[in-house]
Amino acid sequence: MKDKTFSSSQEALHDLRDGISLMSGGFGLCGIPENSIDEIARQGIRDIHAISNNIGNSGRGLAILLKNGQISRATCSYVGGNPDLEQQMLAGQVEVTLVPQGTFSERIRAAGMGIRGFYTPTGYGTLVAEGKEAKEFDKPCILELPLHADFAIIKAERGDAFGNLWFKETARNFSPLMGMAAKVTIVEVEELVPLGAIPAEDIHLPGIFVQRIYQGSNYRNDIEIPVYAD
Amino acid sequence: MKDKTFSSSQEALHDLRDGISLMSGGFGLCGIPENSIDEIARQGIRDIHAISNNIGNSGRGLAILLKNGQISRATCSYVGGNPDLEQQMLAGQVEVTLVPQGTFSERIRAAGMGIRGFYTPTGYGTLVAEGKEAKEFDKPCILELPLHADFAIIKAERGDAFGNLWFKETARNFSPLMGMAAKVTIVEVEELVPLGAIPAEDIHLPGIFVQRIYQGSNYRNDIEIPVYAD
Amino acid sequence: MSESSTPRGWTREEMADEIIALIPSGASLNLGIGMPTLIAERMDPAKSVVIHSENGVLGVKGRPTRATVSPTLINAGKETISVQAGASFFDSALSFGMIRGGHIDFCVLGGMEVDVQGNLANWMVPGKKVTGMGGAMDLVNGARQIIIMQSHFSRGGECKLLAECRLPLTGRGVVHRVITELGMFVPTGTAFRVEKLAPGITMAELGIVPELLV
Amino acid sequence: MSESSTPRGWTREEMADEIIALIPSGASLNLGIGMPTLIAERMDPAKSVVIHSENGVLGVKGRPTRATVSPTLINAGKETISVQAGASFFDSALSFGMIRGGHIDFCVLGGMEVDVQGNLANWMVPGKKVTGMGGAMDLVNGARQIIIMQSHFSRGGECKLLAECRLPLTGRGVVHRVITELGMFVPTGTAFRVEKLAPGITMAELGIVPELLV
Repeated sequence: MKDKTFSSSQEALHDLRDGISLMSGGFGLCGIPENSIDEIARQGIRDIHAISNNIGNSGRGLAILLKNGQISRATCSYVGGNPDLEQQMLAGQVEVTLVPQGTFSERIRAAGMGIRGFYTPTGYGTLVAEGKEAKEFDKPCILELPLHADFAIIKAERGDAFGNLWFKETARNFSPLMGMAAKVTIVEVEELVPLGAIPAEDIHLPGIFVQRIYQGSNYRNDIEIPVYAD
Repeated sequence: MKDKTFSSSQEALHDLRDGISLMSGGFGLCGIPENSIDEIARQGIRDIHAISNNIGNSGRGLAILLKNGQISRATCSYVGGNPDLEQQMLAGQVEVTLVPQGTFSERIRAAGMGIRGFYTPTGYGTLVAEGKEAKEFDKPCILELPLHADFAIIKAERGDAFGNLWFKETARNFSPLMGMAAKVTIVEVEELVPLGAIPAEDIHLPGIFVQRIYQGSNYRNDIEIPVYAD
Repeated sequence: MSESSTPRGWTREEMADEIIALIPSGASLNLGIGMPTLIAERMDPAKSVVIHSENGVLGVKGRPTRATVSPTLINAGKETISVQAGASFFDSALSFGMIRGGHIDFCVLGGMEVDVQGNLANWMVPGKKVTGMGGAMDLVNGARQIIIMQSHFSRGGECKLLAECRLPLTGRGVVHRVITELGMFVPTGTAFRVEKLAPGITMAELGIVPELLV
Repeated sequence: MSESSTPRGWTREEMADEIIALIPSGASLNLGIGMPTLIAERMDPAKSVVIHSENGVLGVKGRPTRATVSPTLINAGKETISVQAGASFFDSALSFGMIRGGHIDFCVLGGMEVDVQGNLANWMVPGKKVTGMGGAMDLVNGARQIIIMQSHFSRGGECKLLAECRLPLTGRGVVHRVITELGMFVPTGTAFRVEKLAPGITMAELGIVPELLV
């Protein structure tokens, strides 16, 4: 099978440029592609359309790029817990499109799966429905369109040279969907494993959707809100 | 977690009745719910609307119910290799609706996932598009609707008491999708395992979609077309 | 401490217990961010209620210990959690498919405003505060029963149970029940039916005009 | 054996090899039922072509041995197969999402009729034979390049490359290339461009009127 490994984040992200649309996996700080985000901060590319559930949180994750002024548009479902985004949105520095989280997930899946549009009851009768086609099924629904991107940066726990991926616990979230939806999907992994090391039934994202993969390093894996029973 | 185990196919399928819509997993004879099919043959319920990719093959699988005259309607994608179906269809004994296989899969998924309709280019400009709404995207598309069922019978390699399932190799096919789409999903397994025995990341169908599960027995696991390198 | 600031009615824990009493054994349950997560911590494990969190987990059990905590194991409120045996993890499309497809029996969400028609507002205050809807719009249109768990009065002292919501809506005609520290209420379309009042609370204290109460 | 029944042109194996030569290293490939499955068996593993079968597998390698055969490991033609290291299994919705979403580079299908507009018919003969479309309608609208691998003439001796298909269509304007035992052809919209003829075959033998050939 084709070997898609790159030796570093710098090599894997060599062709990013101003104005790209960029999906980034993770829920809050859980499962975010830390190395790729750091590399994009280093490159300093600008005018990014970021597509990510939270666009970072608590000053970390994609909020690093927000602070650098690298993001001009954001498509996300949740702004709470991300003061950088809320502030830049209210100041008009970042144009934010809020999408209900289930519609966000399904639009990304639709982009990857070649579905050209779908009807959902979510958002009917709210601001979200404005300007969208409505149609009556068992409930009134609105038509939602696929959400594509030029690049996706995602992180997996394990991956092989072909790009077959396995995600740990709730770190999966949007990442495999984004991996399907982008023209170029760039994966960083905690552990690069040999072909066949992930049981074939348990591959969460088949490598056919992945263009590049590299071994990540120095993961912080920050916990946003640690609560304990003891 | 709720215990959904039943002691036999007879108990798990106690409330089937004439006229039900019934999804049945499997591709050809691969991954079919053999015990549930045998039990339905024994019960002799009639006027079944069978929803299954092949409605059996080579006289086996759901073709057992065809031969018994228990199926009056069939929704499937492929008739080839199933002489019972082709014959009863041409004789007008079974009303067959042919659905392209990708649309078939996605309509079943849509039913389970609460998607009320979706646009696909598949079938545009063919007999499949007749009577359906069309709409222009990057390609002309047709609107397809979810495919629901009263009951689904599926087979998994392993399952636990809550109904979490794991499928082997290509035996997965339509089964987890049907498990999501039916009002009542009845699962038979090669091996009933304790809660937690399937790693939580590798559960192919979470038990929330499953209503009943039982330990199957005496599997034939017929190979339809054995070809060998040696 | 003046008498007016003495907390009246149920504590948050008591509100959580009132909701837990509504949920039958074997049910599935999604919990919103904030107060509703208390329910996960107070749920009796013997009850066989399976808790879903929309970031991709079924079988949430409450808090982890310092020994078992994992940075990749969180709920939708981004708090660390633990899970039961039989739990499963999945991606966000499947997670919201469970919701949209009607596989979640109960959802408990926080609210800013609820009205007699069962409309809910809980995601933005125009010009002031935008938290985003997160999964709330999907949950209110997907879960079979929507319970709103909120404080009875806003910080400004206004009752949050209204004739008609003023804030941008999260969903129309979606709320089945509202619980506040003062009681439990069901929107009927034209009024709130008072199902239960917290101990010592009178109808007069609700701050709802009498014609909106049945 | 009379001279007229002597097979002319390429064997099936040679047709498969002609197609294999078109497919670059690193590409993904879906193979239809019947003749196209020969391609899996003749593909050079060093070429890094990954073979998809729509029943839910990526990384098909050809036939299993009697020792490794598994009843749950088949291709879309229901033949037993084996897989490469790095193969993956998935459900039918994801499998067809790979197809519909444009992630499969090449698809080789059998055909009953192809016309100059790239229309394809391969799923039914009204009143006589219905095999069903299976995954063919999805494949022709999803895979990036569609190659039809078919016999040049029907059993009745009629050429299957036509000005206009007469059978019910599988897809409109979807075929990029047709290979038969006599040659390789590209529908241009108004004619077939002859890319290659099998050794010893002349244009006159194709059974296609000259105005449909360029």
